[in-house]
Amino acid sequence: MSTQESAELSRFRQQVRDFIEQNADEEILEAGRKTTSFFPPFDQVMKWHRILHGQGWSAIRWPEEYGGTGWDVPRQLIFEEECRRAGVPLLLPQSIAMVGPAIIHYGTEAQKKKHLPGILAGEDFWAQGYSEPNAGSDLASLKCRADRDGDHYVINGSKTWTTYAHHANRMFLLVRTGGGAGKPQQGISFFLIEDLSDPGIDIRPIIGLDGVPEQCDVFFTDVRVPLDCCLGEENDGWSVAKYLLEHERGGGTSFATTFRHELDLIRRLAGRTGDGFGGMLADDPVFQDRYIRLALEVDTLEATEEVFASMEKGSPQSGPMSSMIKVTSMEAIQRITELAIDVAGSPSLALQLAALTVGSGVEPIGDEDALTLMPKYLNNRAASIFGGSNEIQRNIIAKSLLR
Amino acid sequence: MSTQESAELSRFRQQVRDFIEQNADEEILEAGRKTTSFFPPFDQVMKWHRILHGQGWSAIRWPEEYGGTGWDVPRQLIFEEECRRAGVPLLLPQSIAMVGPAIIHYGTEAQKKKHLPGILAGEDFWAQGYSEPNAGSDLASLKCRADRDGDHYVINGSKTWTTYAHHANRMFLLVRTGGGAGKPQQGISFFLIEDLSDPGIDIRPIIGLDGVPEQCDVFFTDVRVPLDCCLGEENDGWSVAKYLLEHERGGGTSFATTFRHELDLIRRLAGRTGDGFGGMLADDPVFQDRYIRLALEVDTLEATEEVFASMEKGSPQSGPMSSMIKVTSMEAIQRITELAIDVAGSPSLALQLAALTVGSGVEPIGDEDALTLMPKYLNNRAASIFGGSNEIQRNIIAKSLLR
Amino acid sequence: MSTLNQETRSMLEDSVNRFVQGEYTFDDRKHNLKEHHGQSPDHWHTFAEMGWLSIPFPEEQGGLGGDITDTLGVMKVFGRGMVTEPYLSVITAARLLSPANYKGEVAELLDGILSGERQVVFASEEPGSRGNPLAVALKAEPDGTGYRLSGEKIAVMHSLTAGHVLVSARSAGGYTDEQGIDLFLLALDAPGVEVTGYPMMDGHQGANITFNGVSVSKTQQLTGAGGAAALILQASSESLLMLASEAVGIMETLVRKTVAYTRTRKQFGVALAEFQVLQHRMADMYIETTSLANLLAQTASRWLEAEAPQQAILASKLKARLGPAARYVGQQAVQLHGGIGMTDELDIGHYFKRLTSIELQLGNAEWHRKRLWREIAA
Amino acid sequence: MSTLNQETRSMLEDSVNRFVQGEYTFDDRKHNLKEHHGQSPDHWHTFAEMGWLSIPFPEEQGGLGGDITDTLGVMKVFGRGMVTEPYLSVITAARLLSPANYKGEVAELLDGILSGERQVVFASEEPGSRGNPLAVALKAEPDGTGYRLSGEKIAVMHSLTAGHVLVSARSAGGYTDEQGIDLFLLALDAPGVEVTGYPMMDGHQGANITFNGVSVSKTQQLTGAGGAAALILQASSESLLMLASEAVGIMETLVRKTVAYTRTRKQFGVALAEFQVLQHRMADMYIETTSLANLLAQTASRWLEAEAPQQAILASKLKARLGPAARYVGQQAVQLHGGIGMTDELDIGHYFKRLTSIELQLGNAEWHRKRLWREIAA
Repeated sequence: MSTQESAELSRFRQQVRDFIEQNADEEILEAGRKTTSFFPPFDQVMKWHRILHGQGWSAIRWPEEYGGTGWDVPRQLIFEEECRRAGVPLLLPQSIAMVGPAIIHYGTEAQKKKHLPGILAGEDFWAQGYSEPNAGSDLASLKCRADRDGDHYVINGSKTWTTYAHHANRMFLLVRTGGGAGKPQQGISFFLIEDLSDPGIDIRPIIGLDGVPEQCDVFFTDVRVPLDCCLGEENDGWSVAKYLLEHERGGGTSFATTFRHELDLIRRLAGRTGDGFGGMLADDPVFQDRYIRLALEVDTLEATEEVFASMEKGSPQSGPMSSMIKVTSMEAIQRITELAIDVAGSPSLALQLAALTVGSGVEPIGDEDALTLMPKYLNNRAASIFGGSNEIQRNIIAKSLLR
Repeated sequence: MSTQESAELSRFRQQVRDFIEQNADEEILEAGRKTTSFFPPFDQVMKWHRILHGQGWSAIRWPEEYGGTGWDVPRQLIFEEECRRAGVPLLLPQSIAMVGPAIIHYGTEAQKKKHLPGILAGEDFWAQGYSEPNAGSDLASLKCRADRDGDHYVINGSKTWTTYAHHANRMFLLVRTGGGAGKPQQGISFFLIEDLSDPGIDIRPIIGLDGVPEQCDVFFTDVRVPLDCCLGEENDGWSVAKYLLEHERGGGTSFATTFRHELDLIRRLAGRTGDGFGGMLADDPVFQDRYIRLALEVDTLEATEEVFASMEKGSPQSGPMSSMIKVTSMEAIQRITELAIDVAGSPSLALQLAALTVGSGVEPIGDEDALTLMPKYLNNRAASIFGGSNEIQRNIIAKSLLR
Repeated sequence: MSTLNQETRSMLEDSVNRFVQGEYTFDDRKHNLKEHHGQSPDHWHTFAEMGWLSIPFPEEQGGLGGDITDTLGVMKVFGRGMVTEPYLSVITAARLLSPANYKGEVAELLDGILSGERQVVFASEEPGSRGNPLAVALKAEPDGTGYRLSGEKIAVMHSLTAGHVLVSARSAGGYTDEQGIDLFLLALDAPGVEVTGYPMMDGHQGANITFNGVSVSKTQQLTGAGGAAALILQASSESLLMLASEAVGIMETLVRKTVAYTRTRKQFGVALAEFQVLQHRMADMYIETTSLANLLAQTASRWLEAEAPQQAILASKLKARLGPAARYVGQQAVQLHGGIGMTDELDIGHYFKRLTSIELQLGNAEWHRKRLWREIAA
Repeated sequence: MSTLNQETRSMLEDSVNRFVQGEYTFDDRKHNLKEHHGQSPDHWHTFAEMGWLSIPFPEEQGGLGGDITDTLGVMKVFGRGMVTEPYLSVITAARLLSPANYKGEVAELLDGILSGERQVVFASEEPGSRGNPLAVALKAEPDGTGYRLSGEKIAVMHSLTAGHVLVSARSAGGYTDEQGIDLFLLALDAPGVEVTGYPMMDGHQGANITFNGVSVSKTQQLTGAGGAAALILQASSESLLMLASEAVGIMETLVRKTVAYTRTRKQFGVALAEFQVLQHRMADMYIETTSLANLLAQTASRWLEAEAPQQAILASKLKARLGPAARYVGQQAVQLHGGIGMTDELDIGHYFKRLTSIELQLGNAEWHRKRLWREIAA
């Protein structure tokens, strides 16, 4: 559903398209095709990050003064549409879309100078340390703590579900710095850790349902960090985390654009897949009905993203709508991946870790488009768990309705 | 899905079929066609009840000594299948399937002698008084009370959602007879009221979503009833109610047989209804898929009914499975009525109370098969509310799982 | 984006709000249904006086100079009040008379409509046509000076108080073909026109209309021969757009009322609102309602830039998304109210019935999904 | 009803239970996957020794004289243990060799199967055939003394340890025709047979097998020319029946484990089991599981009286109902376990993956619903 685009925007679109075509090499495109989660293969996505940085395009939503593009919303969307169209991987959100904006908003000049250039350039990758083994969606109950010792903090405890920590050189995390009294959210600080190679830090990858490590457990034993690693006020990390969360939901990538790409892929595959009675699945009205249902969910999600983008953050409506975006987008992608495996059928059951590895040169068994579908289905079961489970989001919505 | 039937059962089936054909007159068949809820039009269903009684077939699940047929389960099912096939109304459950079995199980000889013949013959109709204005699915919190005064009780309070009370001459109800201490279920008695024409009893029909009165509010003001109106022990009415409930679920009519009939009707209608593109809805694979989904739910329900029928009542499995039958059957019929209005489309929006009245002679607007579909859809919204809402049933199942 | 300025729109919406809150309470509505079949002449007079009937018509024809998206605020508030007056029917039909056909008798009729003295409705649906406005079987056979119309229209809304009807008929082409459809304007009491009226379960008035070889002249034909498809699609798209706004008004009301009810009603000694299962049910009611509202907002903002075929797609998307949303919200509002939600006495059941009616009118979600697939596959 | 007496069935089920609990713990399974691709020769030896391989074969052929429904207890317990050995594959394929074909080489092979020394599997599925066992495109072209086979089979289960394969091929008739299908028995190392094996995401072994003009003689043909449809449908129906029982075993396990987990795991200071939303989720897991179990029980009780086409319908009903049940229970088990349910370390995710695999094998629910409509519409 596209309406007329102004000549100026069309020129911009062409410029983006040309740049991608000239700069995204086969390895990067292969990584795009073999992306099976919200997080593309690490080496290739960082390589692409650095290429975009060369053009000044690595932070499309940052203010210009910090090295961002300064693009308006239509340009941001066009950029992402073209990225999806070309099939390049989307940049990892942890550095650019999460900790970066938080540093811009809460950081001291020194912190900004120290951290932003590496994020922008794709030299650093930041892991996110929120969840703990006994605090899943319940962040406020975290136990990892930092005690002051002279001009340092000493961190002890652990974090889990830390995406790509095994690839990261830096990490932002929530730690308990205050006493036990008051609300459990109080006394939490937001730390920036500069060096994950400290011997007190032990990073252990967790193998997921899809057979590959994406998340990690991270253990801290007497890890010393300087006092100025604290972003925002000590004991006020909860505010930083909340800011970051809302920023992430509203200002992040459009889910709708990404999901539409998945639907296209499924439709293509259905056009090549037999229905068991001599016809093709794409000609089956039952498939068509499911496809349109999901396409409509994606269109609706896009409308909600638009409404949310123009909404004042922190208003009474923005809270529940942010939760609603989480619920509807994650349920949409889960249902899309269900349609995908239903279309692919039994051929999607083959476990093909080698063929899925970028640069392995191993040919997939069966249709190449079907290669990623089962890993996506399995990986996306987490979509309704991580980042505040869908149950938590519905609690939040109900709470705001009943207020 | 029918397997081979023995010659003996086939003869029985033929006998039932012949009897119905010879005895169900046009008025009764019209009532069958114009049944839009679990409760057929009153006058005609009671007429049919009396005709069946003449043959000794009014109580197919009662023991022979009390005037029942003594049929085994296959014969009971065949009888019901043939009734559905012929389209005669199913007998009202309140007398035959609810209070009757309770009197047989808990009644004194005097109570049996006094009440069973009228129930059997269809001379009496018993209304059920359980719910109260502030105790929906929460029966134990009822407030209608009876105080002893010499050799009588004096009843004060009210009941609601009392089906067909405006047609009834008798009523069974739960009243509070004991003190306030202990569990709220304690101190409740099960009363049999012989005469609803008492001036202290005020019956007010409630118009439902479908525009007709089916339920009633019943108010009691200083209504005097003799002490022997109590079924079972005083203050132990909860046991009677529980017995009755389980009896009703397990021993009642097979939902599957009834629902299959509704699906047949929808399929016939779809075969005559255009799809807006020049074809017929019955040829649309999307319709077919929905139809088969529901047919499968009905088959599965039938399997569950079979398993439940052979299960020892009161066993650890029978409780949750009884709740499961309530949930799955009510959700199945709700989804069936949804398919029905989707097939019928906008013609089902006409309000046709006169055409729906048996014997009115008013012709329906549009397809006759479509006449009842919207009333059924609306009426069946209550299926997940009454008799212990589906939420309550899921609570019960969860409780038994977590025990 | 809309044509009227924000101030005018706000003023209009305020005036509708005052009307619904002041003169269209649930009891008023009951009375109106009993005494006037839900179509009180007094109310209609108010509609004209307040300018609501003039919103989407050119100023040179006595209108306010707005467009169809400017009526969405009215429809939303009408949803809250469950207004049964023929606003949508008359507006979308009258739009077909303006501006291209504004001359002679048509101009006179349109003037009468804007002043509230006359009404016109559009008869489009036929048995088995579902939501397809191009599935026209009603025959227009040329005879000498004009045509003879034969066939049946069903689910014609609000013809009770209308003097004229616009009717689609086929003079050429196969069933569902775009070419060969005509649109005729005729009096409802013309010879051979047989109207069977009936109340609908949502309080609105419907009718089936049979045309028994009705003679119409070429002057009653609104477009060139066989070329009415564009106008017909316009009426269908605009009706769907307005219906969606009414639905949003109803659904927002049901969410609000259900939340309020569960806070006061107790079961097992606890307010219903304390039960997490019901909380999540209400969260989902909110999600469905807000999803439709957001899609409607986006659709409205794109409406005026879109060509007719594009509007048809936008309208189908709205209706396809409306179906499951309306069904879920309506059903859950009843479920969470329990028995009382099943009664005629409480407003909840009436909102539910109106939503159900909206769902099924002009093609249900399933049908519109089929239409959408055909569009993207084409 | 089953052929074996209740006592024998109980004994068998007890022995399987002991095996799974004693020798097939989650750690044992991991080891078996790593060392033996999930198909340990020792385990297979046990299967033979305990008589499990002999259950549904006539006594005169060395079997226990049971029927396919007598294997359902074994399959259910195998579900609980997520057993990856080729039991289902070998049993259903071997049933095609017995009793009609029990002579000569076939008899020798069947003897070897019952004693656990040899294995045979059935290659039926082709690209795009979904669950339709009659959608056979693999060609059997007559040549002099026999046939030449050309084409591809996919998702062939457990050929890794098998010496022989039964393959369906078409010598006449159109795609999906019942007539014209043949069934050939051949060695997996026959010239022109090309096997591409792979592990599957559920730990089982699969393979695609290409036949490059493979020569087979008429003695390798299991039925009269073109008349193998009945046998092929039998293998398909029996496989579906056994799969359903395995699924029930898995689903019951997931309900039990999820209930147990939610009682101990706390969030916001409260056990997960205290949250009503999760309680209802578990109630629905119970309902889905019990529904399938009841349908399976009824199906099994009607199985032996049913003719082959009737069995195909019963099997399709089971698989069509299995789909949504397995998906719901598997997904919710993961969801209620939260992050830990997403890990390779915990058994929950592996049960989920096996259920997903069962769902997609031999035609998914959607396909079987289509098949059922064709049956009732015919």
